[in-house]
Amino acid sequence: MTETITRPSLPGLRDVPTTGNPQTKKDFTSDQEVRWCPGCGDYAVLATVQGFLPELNLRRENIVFISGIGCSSRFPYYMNTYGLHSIHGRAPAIATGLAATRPDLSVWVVTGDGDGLSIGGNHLIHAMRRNVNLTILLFNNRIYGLTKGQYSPTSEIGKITKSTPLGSLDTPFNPVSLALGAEATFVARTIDSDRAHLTAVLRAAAAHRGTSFVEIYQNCNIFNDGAFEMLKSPDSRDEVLIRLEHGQPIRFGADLHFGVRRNPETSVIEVCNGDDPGVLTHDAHNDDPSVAFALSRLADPGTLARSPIGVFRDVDRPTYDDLMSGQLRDAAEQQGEGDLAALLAGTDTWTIDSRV
Amino acid sequence: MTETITRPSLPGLRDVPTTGNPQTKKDFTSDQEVRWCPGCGDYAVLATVQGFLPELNLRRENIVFISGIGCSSRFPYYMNTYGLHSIHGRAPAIATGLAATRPDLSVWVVTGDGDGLSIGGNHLIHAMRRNVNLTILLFNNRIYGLTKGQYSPTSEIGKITKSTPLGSLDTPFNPVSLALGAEATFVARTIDSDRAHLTAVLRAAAAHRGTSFVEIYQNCNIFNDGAFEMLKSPDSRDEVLIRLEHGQPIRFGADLHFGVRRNPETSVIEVCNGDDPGVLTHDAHNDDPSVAFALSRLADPGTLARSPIGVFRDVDRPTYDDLMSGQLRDAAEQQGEGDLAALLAGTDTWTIDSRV
Amino acid sequence: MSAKQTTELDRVVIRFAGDSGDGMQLTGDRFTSATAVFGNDLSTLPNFPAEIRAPAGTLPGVSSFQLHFADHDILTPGDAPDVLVAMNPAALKANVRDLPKGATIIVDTADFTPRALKKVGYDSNPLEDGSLDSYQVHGIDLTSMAIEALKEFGLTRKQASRSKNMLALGLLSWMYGRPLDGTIKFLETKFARNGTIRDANITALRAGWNYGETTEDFAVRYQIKPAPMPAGIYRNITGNLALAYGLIAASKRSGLPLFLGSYPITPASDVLHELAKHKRFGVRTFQAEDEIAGIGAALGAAFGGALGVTTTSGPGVALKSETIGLAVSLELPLIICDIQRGGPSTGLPTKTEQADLLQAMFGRNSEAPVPIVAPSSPGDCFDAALEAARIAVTYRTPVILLSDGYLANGSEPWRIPAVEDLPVIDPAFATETNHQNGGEPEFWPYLRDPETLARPWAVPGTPGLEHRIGGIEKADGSGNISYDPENHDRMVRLRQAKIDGIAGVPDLEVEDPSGVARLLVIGWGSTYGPIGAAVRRARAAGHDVAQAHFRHLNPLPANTGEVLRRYEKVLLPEMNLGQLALLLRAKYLVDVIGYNKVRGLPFKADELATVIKDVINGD
Amino acid sequence: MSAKQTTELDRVVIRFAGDSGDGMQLTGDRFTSATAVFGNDLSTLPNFPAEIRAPAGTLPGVSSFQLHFADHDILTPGDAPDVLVAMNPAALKANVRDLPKGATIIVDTADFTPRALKKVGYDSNPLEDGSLDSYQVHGIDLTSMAIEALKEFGLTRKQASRSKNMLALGLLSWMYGRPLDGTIKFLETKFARNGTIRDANITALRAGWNYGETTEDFAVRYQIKPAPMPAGIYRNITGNLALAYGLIAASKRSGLPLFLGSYPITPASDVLHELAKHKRFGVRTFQAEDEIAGIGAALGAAFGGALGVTTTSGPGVALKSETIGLAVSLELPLIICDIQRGGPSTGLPTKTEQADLLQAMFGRNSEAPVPIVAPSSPGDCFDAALEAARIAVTYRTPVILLSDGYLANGSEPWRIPAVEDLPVIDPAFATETNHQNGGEPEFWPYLRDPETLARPWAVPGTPGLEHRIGGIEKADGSGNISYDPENHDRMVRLRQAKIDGIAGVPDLEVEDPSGVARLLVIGWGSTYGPIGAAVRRARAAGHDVAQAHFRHLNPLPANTGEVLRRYEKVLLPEMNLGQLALLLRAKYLVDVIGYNKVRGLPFKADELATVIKDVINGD
Ligand SMILES: Cc1ncc(C[n+]2csc(CCOP(=O)(O)OP(=O)(O)O)c2C)c(N)n1
Ligand SMILES: Cc1ncc(C[n+]2csc(CCOP(=O)(O)OP(=O)(O)O)c2C)c(N)n1
Ligand code: SF4
Ligand code: SF4
Ligand SMILES: [Mg+2]
Ligand SMILES: [Mg+2]
Repeated sequence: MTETITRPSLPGLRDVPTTGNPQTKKDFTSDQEVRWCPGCGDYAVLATVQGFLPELNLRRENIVFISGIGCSSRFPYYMNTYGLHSIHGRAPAIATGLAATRPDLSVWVVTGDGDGLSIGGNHLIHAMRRNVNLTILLFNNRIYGLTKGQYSPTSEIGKITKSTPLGSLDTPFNPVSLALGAEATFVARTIDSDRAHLTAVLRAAAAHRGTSFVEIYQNCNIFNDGAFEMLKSPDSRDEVLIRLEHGQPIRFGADLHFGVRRNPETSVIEVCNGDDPGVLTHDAHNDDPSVAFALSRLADPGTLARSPIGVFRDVDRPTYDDLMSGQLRDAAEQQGEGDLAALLAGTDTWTIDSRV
Repeated sequence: MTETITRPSLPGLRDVPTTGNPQTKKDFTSDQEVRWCPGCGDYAVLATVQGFLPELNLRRENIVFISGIGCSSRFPYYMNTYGLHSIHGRAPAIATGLAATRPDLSVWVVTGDGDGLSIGGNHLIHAMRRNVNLTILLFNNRIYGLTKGQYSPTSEIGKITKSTPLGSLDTPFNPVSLALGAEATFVARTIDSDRAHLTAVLRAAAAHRGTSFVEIYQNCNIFNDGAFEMLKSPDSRDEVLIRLEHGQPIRFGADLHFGVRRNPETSVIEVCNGDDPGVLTHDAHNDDPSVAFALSRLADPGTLARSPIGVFRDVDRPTYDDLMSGQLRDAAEQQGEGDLAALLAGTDTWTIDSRV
Repeated sequence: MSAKQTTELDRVVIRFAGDSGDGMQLTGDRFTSATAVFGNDLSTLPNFPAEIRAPAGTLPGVSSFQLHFADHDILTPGDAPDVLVAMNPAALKANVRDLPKGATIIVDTADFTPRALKKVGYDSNPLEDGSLDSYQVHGIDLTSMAIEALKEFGLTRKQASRSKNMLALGLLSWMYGRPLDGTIKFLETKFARNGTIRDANITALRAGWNYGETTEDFAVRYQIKPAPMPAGIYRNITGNLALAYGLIAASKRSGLPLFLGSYPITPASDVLHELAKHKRFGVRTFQAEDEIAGIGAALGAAFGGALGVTTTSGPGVALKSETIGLAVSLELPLIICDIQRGGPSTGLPTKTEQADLLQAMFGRNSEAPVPIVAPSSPGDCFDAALEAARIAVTYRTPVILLSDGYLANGSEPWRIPAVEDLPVIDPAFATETNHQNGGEPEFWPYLRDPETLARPWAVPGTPGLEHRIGGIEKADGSGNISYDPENHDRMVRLRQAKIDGIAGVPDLEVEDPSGVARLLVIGWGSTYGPIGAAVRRARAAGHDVAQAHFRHLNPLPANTGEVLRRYEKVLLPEMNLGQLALLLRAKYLVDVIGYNKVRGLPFKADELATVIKDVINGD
Repeated sequence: MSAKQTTELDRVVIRFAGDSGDGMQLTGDRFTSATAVFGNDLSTLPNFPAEIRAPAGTLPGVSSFQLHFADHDILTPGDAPDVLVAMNPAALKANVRDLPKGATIIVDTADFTPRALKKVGYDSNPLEDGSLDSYQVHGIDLTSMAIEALKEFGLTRKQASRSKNMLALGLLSWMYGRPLDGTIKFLETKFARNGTIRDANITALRAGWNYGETTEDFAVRYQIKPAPMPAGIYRNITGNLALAYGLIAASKRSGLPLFLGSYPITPASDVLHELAKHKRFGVRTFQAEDEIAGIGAALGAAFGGALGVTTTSGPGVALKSETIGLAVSLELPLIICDIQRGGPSTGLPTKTEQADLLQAMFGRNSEAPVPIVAPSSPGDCFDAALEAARIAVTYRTPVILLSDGYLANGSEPWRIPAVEDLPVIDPAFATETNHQNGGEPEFWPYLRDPETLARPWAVPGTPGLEHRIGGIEKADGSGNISYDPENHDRMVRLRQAKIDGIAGVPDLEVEDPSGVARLLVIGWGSTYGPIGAAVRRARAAGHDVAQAHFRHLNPLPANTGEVLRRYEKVLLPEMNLGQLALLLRAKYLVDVIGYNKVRGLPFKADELATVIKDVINGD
């Protein structure tokens, strides 16, 4: 490897070697035949990720995709990088060990609403709390795809599925609210089919140092087709989708005739007229997650109408892996590299000479 | 049992039989010798719970305490009710099965910051999302007691413990924020040593139908002594403890010279003068958890200074167990009780007469 | 009545194969129930890809359904198909190698385009290059036929072509004289809300029949007489359905409400789906956040007096290990159903295997014995569920039921039992104190029944019996926490003795018609069919072979050692590397010979027949 | 030099017992290291209550530390104490039954109040009611003595009385001629920041010594000569410390950074605590949210080229089962340390047991073989860790190391190895492609080394070797997902063959001095000490006994079968219900006789000696 190694400027990738050679989508496409159902939203996400990565110009061998189990978790097989298709729900834990030991890698986690929020919920919230340097893509299709259509922790109440013939009973998680409640430093939401938006969110997520949590609304056209239709179809989306942009007033609707404000009396965040003087300006860098949390509550838990998308929160906090490396560095500097012989000997020794 | 069974008026206990006979603390004290360290905060909580239960006048045999593993989880042994000391982190799941099948029981979960937020975090957030009719008491001593003093998910950053000799690296969970992010319908916080406050919170928790989550600041005088000293000692507590009461303005400080308001510009919740016109009035019944969430962020994650205590949130939402019972009732009413013979026969049968 | 000639057969094996999207499972199911109603004995083997819907026309996307039916009782879905119905080139390519020479192939030619052929690695068209000369090939453009037949329904070509499976079903029904009415009734209810689709499918079905009737291409029809079976009312049933019904029956016969705590996983999910339908039976199904919560909730329900059940497959059992250990320590009734699949790890989720036996025996920390029951056929899953419940409730213990993917999805005719003939299970709840402490009556949760060594089961709500139990070692009798060394040793042995002493485990029955056999062939679980069929063939070939099959793996039947020692050679085929063999060798020091294949597929009778002969001839 | 007379002894067993709060573990540790430095051979057995600090003065609150030291090499902490130091009535009550007649009891009389006596169930004062007449009792008011001795330090009575353990230590040190300087150095560093406490403790320590010197009560001092041991530099070491050091050594000798993913659990937590101290060695310790995350993170680190380790005890292993299966399928190096404790379920957390062997062998879904190594003494935990790492790295496999509570907390003199004598472990990372696909170079992650059957380990960051692996069955060679039946069968057998073929497992060494023994006594893990001691006694009593001990449980030494068959009888004592016996009987069809006790305590040499004689005499 004569070629000189440069480092990208993005904080999230500070220690990951880049390559001088220009890259294309093809560089990130593996030789494995993609086996999702025709029409699955996963294809769009895969294409967008493969299309976005060249922009980072990272050495392919320094990128790792780790997934759990589920349709979405087949993702790593299709990326021409290092990859690990692990077991159900455990990807964040596995990725934590890898990221903590290999700062020179760009580690991505791919998970689903079942994999990440049902069986894997605990690993997910702990990864976010620790702020391990990972980018987590949660494919939320509001259903269990691989096991052929049971309801998931993000399915709307009353969902009729194989396992709930009379309708599901439990209130779904709002993944953004949950992440904010779990001390996440980067929280975003985007949509499989909106390539430009998805790319922009990936860009911000990759730039962020720490755990970047990205919820992706993804259509499962076999078991939950049209789950996000209202948010996607040209005739309705503008009225129900709230696009968040840092520093911009939060307005939506065809001609931005809606806005989001804080109700002066109840102090609850609510939708108002676009020209309301109280329209909020989005601050993704606010240290206090409360406003972001309030925004996350705008979405109707059933229909998802008035779902904000974009980056809810993006703040700096030391990462678990950087702090850990720091403790090792300091220890070595202050006490010197470990000396095995000295360690084994300890302080209380005695010598037996060759009698016997 | 000739004695007639009456039902208490509290929604949370609607279906639990009461007894005519007056009860005392002694009725709830088991014959087992209590084995916590002398001075442990757990003693105070035990005494308060035993002292409070008679007020509900429930039949003792219809009360069940279920715990995981930890010092706090020894709790059920000391209660003269039915009890289950299960395994580490699983109590909410076990209690869910019991509550879902036995609406006539008052089911209590006792857990710790390690049991409930580390290994058991996922079961905890899912129980709250489902809103199973349970009361969960989380004894938060910010340490692993039973295993002799490792840091826990609520320990402050930089905590020096056996497992973190150079200080812990991870940002602690704020249990109240986490619960609110997990769709909890009842969220409260109280303190082991404040008997009156603890009793009031228990009263509200028992009354609530659904999952009542109660964080109890509990002192571990062996491995984390004084963790809550600032919040307890008469000379400091008034200045750092924010007592929430529904319908009351949020003021604190010796002579209520502090208040809590929403900053008009940043719209962040912050501490202000007690006489500030913007001082918020606490609304625990607000459907939107955003304000409660904002209040939960006032506490300093390290010192816990400005910790609000009391009931953050208390809203009605159908419980998982009631909905499940409802589906069974409706099914039986609409299609009639199940007929096993008809079920086994199904629709496609044929008969073989006695040739052979 | 058709003018065509009719040939009589005693058995036929048909395999339907196509894209996951082609509805082959449905086609197979319908043909199966018509065949069942007709009165043949039968056995089926569905085979799906692990992907939900791999791209159309690819090999990984091929889904198939095999049916074996006969005029006599049969035990397996058949080794090799006599007839293959292939809906596209991939289906042909993926299945043709299983066909014996001379087999019949009915193939939809519509997709045999150069592109489609290349996609599956055919360089030339097998329908033309002579590579299929040794088979009887009927190439039919079923797709165009469907479109043609349905033109007046105003469907798109795509929609119309979807009915091609019904067309194929109609044709096969004609060939083997299967009545259509059952399927027509089925379509009427299934598409009740969409008249067009309903009628289109019925029309396609009839068109298929008529095509057989009229075309020159099919000269003969085949007749397979009904099979003589014990008198009774029959239905066709799969293992997972029988298991679900068995659990409901156990609930009814014990008077305990059924609570299922489960997390979806192949191939166990259908049990959850089925039980979720039967709320009117007071059945509660809880889709938990994970396997640990599933069994945890079931255990909590059991503490409250419910019949607690959890269903899963191997990876799920691994996750439940710790909680199973807790149930052993709490001594509460609990049923853990493990529908085994290919492993290790995620392995081959949609394939069958019986390699979880040792996990079931030992997959927990320390000494934590658990009874194990393994059904031997789809219908037997019903009885196995009742037996598991009997043991769990009578002995206050978790019980593991080991089914597998082959039993779960395979089906067979099932004689419907009379409810009153089903065993009654008595929960015998404790209602009174059972000990005196200086005059004071007390309840001791671990004061055992001297007979069964079972502890009393006192459920919350029972006045005066309030008690606390947990996973820490308990004092024999009082159940209070005890760190006493001798008590621990005693409790470990008591828990073991309770399981070892489970009553009602029937002796191993040996079938040794000639009475002079020197080889005993044994097995457990789903290998019953192939082993039985193989033994029959060996006997038909003039060999003396004895057979016995294990349904209880822990404890083992009392006469096991005696039976094993009675024979010169003992052969044990297993779909693992020799797990029951290990247990038998350890316990009885008998040199059991294992025959092991771990292919994710059931044994073939022929294969085993050969093995039996080899062992007899001592090579 | 004291005027008192000195008696020479060859061995002594002392037990210090008191409240959890009395610092008995510390007292024992200090006496131990003085004894070690003095050059005696020794063996220790701490014993703590499960509660952190049960109420003072209660039986559950009693904590004890037993030390056996001698002028010759010894193998166990001793069956029965010659001397009991009891700091209160509870400590006396809880331990007196273990004493042989004539034993010495040194007891702090301060707490012998009616209330305190009643609390532990003494109706009368044992110091007065004659119940201790058969012992030599020295009743001393150590508490007041401490207060008296420390009065000039201006401490409260409570504070001063805390030093009574140092007073007792001083007295015992005098009795057995143990130098004080080591302990004084220790106190100086320990209380460096608190001069008063430091000086108070040192004063108490000296006061104890002087008390022995001066009081009439103690007439004799005892002398135990240093034990002849192989030349070298020695230290005292516990099993958990040796394990931690072994892991660091393995990291150094392999050049792989050590990553520990762990969740605290008794008795394994100390390994996490120890490793957390050695960051300067590049050791990363991750306290995970649970056991599954602990092993998951270790596996992730291993994928990245670290030496991945997870430490736990039985319940934790149960939770890790599924991930261990994944590691088997991924074929990545991983070390799982199981410090066994009493079970099932939560069981007896602070007590020892060796009942996780079958869980280690079979506690996963499907066929998922894992090598198992079990250290046989505290010091051997160091070598066992290195051996586990060698196997894991060389064969790309998870390895389970089975220690237990007795080894973990017990200690013995340990000859410090020279670093350069430690084995070198070669990770042999893959750096080049290993396959050609039509001229195109490719990397096949499952193309095995024909010798070892190990697959190449290519870590992220290696250009050109990008690859994807997972838990689904993989094609032999390419590692791509494969549902092919024959491939699955082949892969299952390859994984098994790789483990069965692990090289470097030494043959079982049989010690049969007389050469004519007809009884072979075998064991595994921590029973080495008691079995060895028992065998010596039996031989001393004139019996011919052979002994062999297993350190590798999977695969077993190649000569195992031959060795077992060589003897008429084979006796296998285990602290379980016969787990290794089951494996040996199954594999070799040898009628191994098990002697099983599950008391949470190590065997006593005497007990085993009797069993050996009984077996020889054939009852
Ligand atoms: C331990 C374990 N439990 C259950 C399963 C079965 N399973 C595989 S994927 C899955 C859920 C898939 O849902 P999701 O995570 O939303 O992914 P999707 O298929 O929808 O993309 C389940 C329950 C498993 N493979 N392993
Ligand atoms: C599966 C399992 N893992 C780990 C342990 C060890 N363990 C017991 S309690 C505990 C944590 C206790 O902390 P917490 O829940 O805060 O309770 P506390 O003792 O502080 O009241 C741990 C790690 C266990 N018993 N079981
Ligand atoms: S089942 Fe749904 S999520 Fe899975 S591949 Fe098919 S369309 Fe996509
Ligand atoms: S260790 Fe701490 S939490 Fe546990 S009993 Fe003692 S004081 Fe209480
Ligand atoms: Mg999903
Ligand atoms: Mg705690």
